[in-house]
Amino acid sequence: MSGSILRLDDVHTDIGQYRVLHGVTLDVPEGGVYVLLGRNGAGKTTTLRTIMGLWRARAGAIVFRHRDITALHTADIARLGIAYVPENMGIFGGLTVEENMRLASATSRFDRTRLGRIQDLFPAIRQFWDKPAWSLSGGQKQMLAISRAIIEPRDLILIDEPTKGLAPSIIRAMIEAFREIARDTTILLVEQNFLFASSLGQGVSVIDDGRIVHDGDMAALAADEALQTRLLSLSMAAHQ
Amino acid sequence: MTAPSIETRDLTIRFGGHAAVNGVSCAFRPGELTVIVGPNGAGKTTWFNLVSGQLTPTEGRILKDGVDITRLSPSARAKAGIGRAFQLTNLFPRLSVLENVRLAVQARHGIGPRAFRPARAYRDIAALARAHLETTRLAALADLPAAALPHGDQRKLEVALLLAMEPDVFMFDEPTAGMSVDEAPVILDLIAGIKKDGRKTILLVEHKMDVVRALADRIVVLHNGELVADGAPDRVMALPIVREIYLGLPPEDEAA
Amino acid sequence: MTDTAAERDLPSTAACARPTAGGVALFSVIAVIGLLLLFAPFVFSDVRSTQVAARICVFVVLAASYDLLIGYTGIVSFAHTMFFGMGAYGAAMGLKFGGADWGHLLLGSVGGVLAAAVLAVLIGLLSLRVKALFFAMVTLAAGSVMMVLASQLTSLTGGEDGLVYSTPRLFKPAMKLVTNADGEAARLFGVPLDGRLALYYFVFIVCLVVFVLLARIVRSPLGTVLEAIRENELRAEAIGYRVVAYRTAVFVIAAVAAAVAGVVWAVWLRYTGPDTTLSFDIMIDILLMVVIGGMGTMYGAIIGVVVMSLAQSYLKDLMSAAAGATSGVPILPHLLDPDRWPLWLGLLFILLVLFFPAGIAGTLMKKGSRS
Amino acid sequence: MRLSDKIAPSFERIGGVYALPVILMIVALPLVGSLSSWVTLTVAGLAMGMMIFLMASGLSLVFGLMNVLNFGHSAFISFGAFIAASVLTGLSAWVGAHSLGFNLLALFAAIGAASLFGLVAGIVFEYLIIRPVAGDHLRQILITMGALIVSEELVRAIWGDNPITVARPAALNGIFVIGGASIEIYRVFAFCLGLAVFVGLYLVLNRTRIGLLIRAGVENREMVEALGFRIERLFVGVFMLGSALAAMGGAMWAGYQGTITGSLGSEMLILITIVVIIGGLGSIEGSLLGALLVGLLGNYVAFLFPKLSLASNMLLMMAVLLWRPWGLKPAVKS
Repeated sequence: MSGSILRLDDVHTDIGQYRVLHGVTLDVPEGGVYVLLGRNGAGKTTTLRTIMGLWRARAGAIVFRHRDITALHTADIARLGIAYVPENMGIFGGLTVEENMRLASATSRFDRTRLGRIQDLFPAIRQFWDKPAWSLSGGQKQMLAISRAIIEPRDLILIDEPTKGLAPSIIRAMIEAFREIARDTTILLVEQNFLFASSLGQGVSVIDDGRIVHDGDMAALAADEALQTRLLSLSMAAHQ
Repeated sequence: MTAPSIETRDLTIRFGGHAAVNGVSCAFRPGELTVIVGPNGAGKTTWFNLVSGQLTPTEGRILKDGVDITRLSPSARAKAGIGRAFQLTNLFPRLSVLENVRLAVQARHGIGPRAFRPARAYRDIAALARAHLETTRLAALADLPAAALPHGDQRKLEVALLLAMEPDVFMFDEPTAGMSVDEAPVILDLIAGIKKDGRKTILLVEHKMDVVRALADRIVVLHNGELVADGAPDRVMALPIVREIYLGLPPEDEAA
Repeated sequence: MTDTAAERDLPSTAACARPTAGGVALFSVIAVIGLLLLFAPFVFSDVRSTQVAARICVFVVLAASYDLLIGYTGIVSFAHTMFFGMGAYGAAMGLKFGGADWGHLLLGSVGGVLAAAVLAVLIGLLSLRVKALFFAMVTLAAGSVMMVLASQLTSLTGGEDGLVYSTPRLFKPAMKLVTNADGEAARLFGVPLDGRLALYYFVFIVCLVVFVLLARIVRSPLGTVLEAIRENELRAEAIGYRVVAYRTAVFVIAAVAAAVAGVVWAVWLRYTGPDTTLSFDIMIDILLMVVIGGMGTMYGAIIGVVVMSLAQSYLKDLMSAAAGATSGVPILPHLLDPDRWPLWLGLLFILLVLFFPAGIAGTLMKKGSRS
Repeated sequence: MRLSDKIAPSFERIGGVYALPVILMIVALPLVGSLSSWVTLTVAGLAMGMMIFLMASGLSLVFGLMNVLNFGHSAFISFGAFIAASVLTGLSAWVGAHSLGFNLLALFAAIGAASLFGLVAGIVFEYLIIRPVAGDHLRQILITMGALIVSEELVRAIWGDNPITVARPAALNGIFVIGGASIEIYRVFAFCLGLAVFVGLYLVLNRTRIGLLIRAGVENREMVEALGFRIERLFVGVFMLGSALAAMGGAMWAGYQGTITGSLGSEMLILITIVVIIGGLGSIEGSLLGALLVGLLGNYVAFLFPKLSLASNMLLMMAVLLWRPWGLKPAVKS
């Protein structure tokens, strides 16, 4: 671990008249998977969207690699090397899989070896290469969304609940893929599914009611059932 | 055995070449609570949309109490007794909580020839609406605009609308999605209460296995738009094919 | 979450249910306007003012019925003057080609109003099932074709010149409602009880009745359904309301109200032409009145009409004065020419939409609700 | 649908809705009777259609990309026409010269000036009128309607209330005769220009990275930004392009009509509205289809039943709406 790649310092975000984040402070170390856990409505998605500049922080600062990105435009934040996989995956259904991937590559040309690796990771990307993206299944769309995020080398990938609504079999495949991806990039993973999160993450923060209520080591949290119950009053049996 | 209240025969819908629901035939009887499960993209919500009329099938038929309703509009199906709560909260945001429910009561009971009287004058309808708010524990919020409610209460209001429609067939699409642990039981108790009545048919799309175990009389498993299993919970969950696709034991072609 | 975020900033009709200080002020103003209109012939002795009062009555109906569409149901139509014109031309043709009696006035009026209703059903069923934008475009096209037809079918409509006709005897200025000892029209508070007075009260009462009916509709359960359709069309359908049928119905109701206003206007003016009924300028006036008053507030229509009617005469005078004063400056006098009145109207309109989307009534009703 | 089930496959085989203008042309031939009149009418209809396409394409494109219905669009047509007329008057020496080069130069100067105006005014318009009401259709309809009124009054304030005569370059003024059918050169020129613009637009949308971005932006603006693109700049560009095309169409129309009045904008608004409804909102293919149908039908009907010509567009629109409520070729949105 080589210090922090992303730091949120007392970030407050409002959506319309609703105050959603009340001071989120977060320190994501470089490398590996860092998990932001919390039940639905706790402010996880809002945190990611605020980092991406899709919603504006009312107060506080977001620092990426020593650079304050709080007021930057979404597109400029993306160009600093941050990829975002939203909860709804953000697939362009009317475009082909190839066109979806092409948009995400900086020059419209593909790095062949990189693409090959992605296609090995997610065979569906190769299989449906020239098909319109709307014809993919939910799981396949999720894979396309992740492929799109890693077609260029990125420093940080923000992923919002990739397991939502997916069958356990697909989730298991995804764990493998994420381990592979995390070798050369940092992943900030937002999750509600503790089993999935605990099998991937090294560091973890728990958010509730728009505030971080716990920071620490994933292994410690996984071992401490009382802490889990206190922090995450959610149905852990969801995907058993 | 009672006659089925809702039935689909060879129900199919294709988007382009892709069959989202493919030849699904099944029937549901009053007093029965069926949970529909399946991995994401299995066609659960699409099947719901076909039954409640938001989508029109490419092939196949839908019958309500033996009458073909395949070509009816969503509003006509609502009038025929099919009620649906939506997965994503789907309310009238700028109308008050009470008005939201009153609309559903009014749709059910009609306003007859009195259309020109002020809405306040319909005490019977307002009283019914308030009763539904009591049941869903929203009465204190009756005058707030629906948009101002927290997420959990919006989900409850969604269910209150469904109750107010007084349907024969209740369709819930992940009713507790996004609710906190202390809120969800209110909804689950309500569903259990409807079931106790014994005359209603209840269809439930749900992911949470604890909910499935607690409520289901029967489980229908959809996979890739097709019905792959149907039966009593214990039996269905023990079927190899279900373990395979739903629990993902052999890692065969996941993506397809 | 994201979808409703924008809606949350909008004023809530539910929140407006309790009276606010602004609301009280608003209703006092409306009460004063109502009284002034009721006693207009006695308060304003000159013909010109009575003319303004009658115009206000007619346009209140037009604006209120238009608000039923745009404000309550969220339907944008540019065909409102078309229906207004159909009522007017119906009455005009009845009186012109049939004769200046009640029977032919009724025949023509009913014909015009029915034609408007039928056309509204057709347009509604044809295009209300698709997007709001689309409907706006279809009505724009329909309205303009109707205007072309009116100016082309010269034998029926008098073309650009329009139709001039007489009204039933009751409304003729020479008619004496009550005669005094000298055989002249008796006077009440100095106002002769003649046909003119009868005509004004004909206009006032018909408009009042239509307005009250419209106001009752928005307060009835039907009104809530219309708002529900505006808020969330799919859900309204899902709980059992046939959205297309309701939309079509409200479009027909608005069309009939506009056509009735047209009948009244035709009788009052004793003249019907494209410029008095069908023109796009009138459509813009109606739009402006509703936006000024506040969309989705039936009483806002009254405020909007009054403000517009006063501004229209006042601003034109101001403009010609300003044009004279700036005659030395290059383009400015051209912009200030009284004929360029729509330019400033358009600017006002843009500014209102930008900064006061809730209009006068909407803004007032919110005032004091926070404190 | 049930009735047409049998015809549908063969209709799709001959090209589907794209065959409609051709079918219309074929049907019109026996009705018109004389081949030479038919050729003249057809050329006129195609030319008119292409000019209308120029004007309508921007309206449709802007809607498709930004979901903005800009009733103020026809203001650009009106300004384009009047600016072109002024330029042609200013360059009367070139316009009148017996040299094709100078003639064309004058015409291109006029079209260029109009288009340039469209580009520049497009930015201003987008910033002042469109941007503040983004995402709110009701206010969009209202505010753009207001903008149309204002701009039309500005045209009247600048160029006066009386009609203006447009000088048409001498070389394009002529007629050539093929087999008894007389064809105006200007119409051929208008057709070719419109066709070139259509082909260009089509290629940009389907073959370039910008086109890919535009198509992606139509679907999900936010995601395009999260991939690192400043989409509002792209959209401003598209708006400017649409406005410039409208001004270009207006300039061509001025030359075609010979006389223009201050109400040109609102007159054309009705026409392009009908075209966009017939074609289906959001697709340039649809705009082209709609424009050609309106142009052809307008000319045939004006010849066959002069009294009906004004209503023909409306009848066409009603017929199309009954058949396909979303128009012939609407943009596909996910």
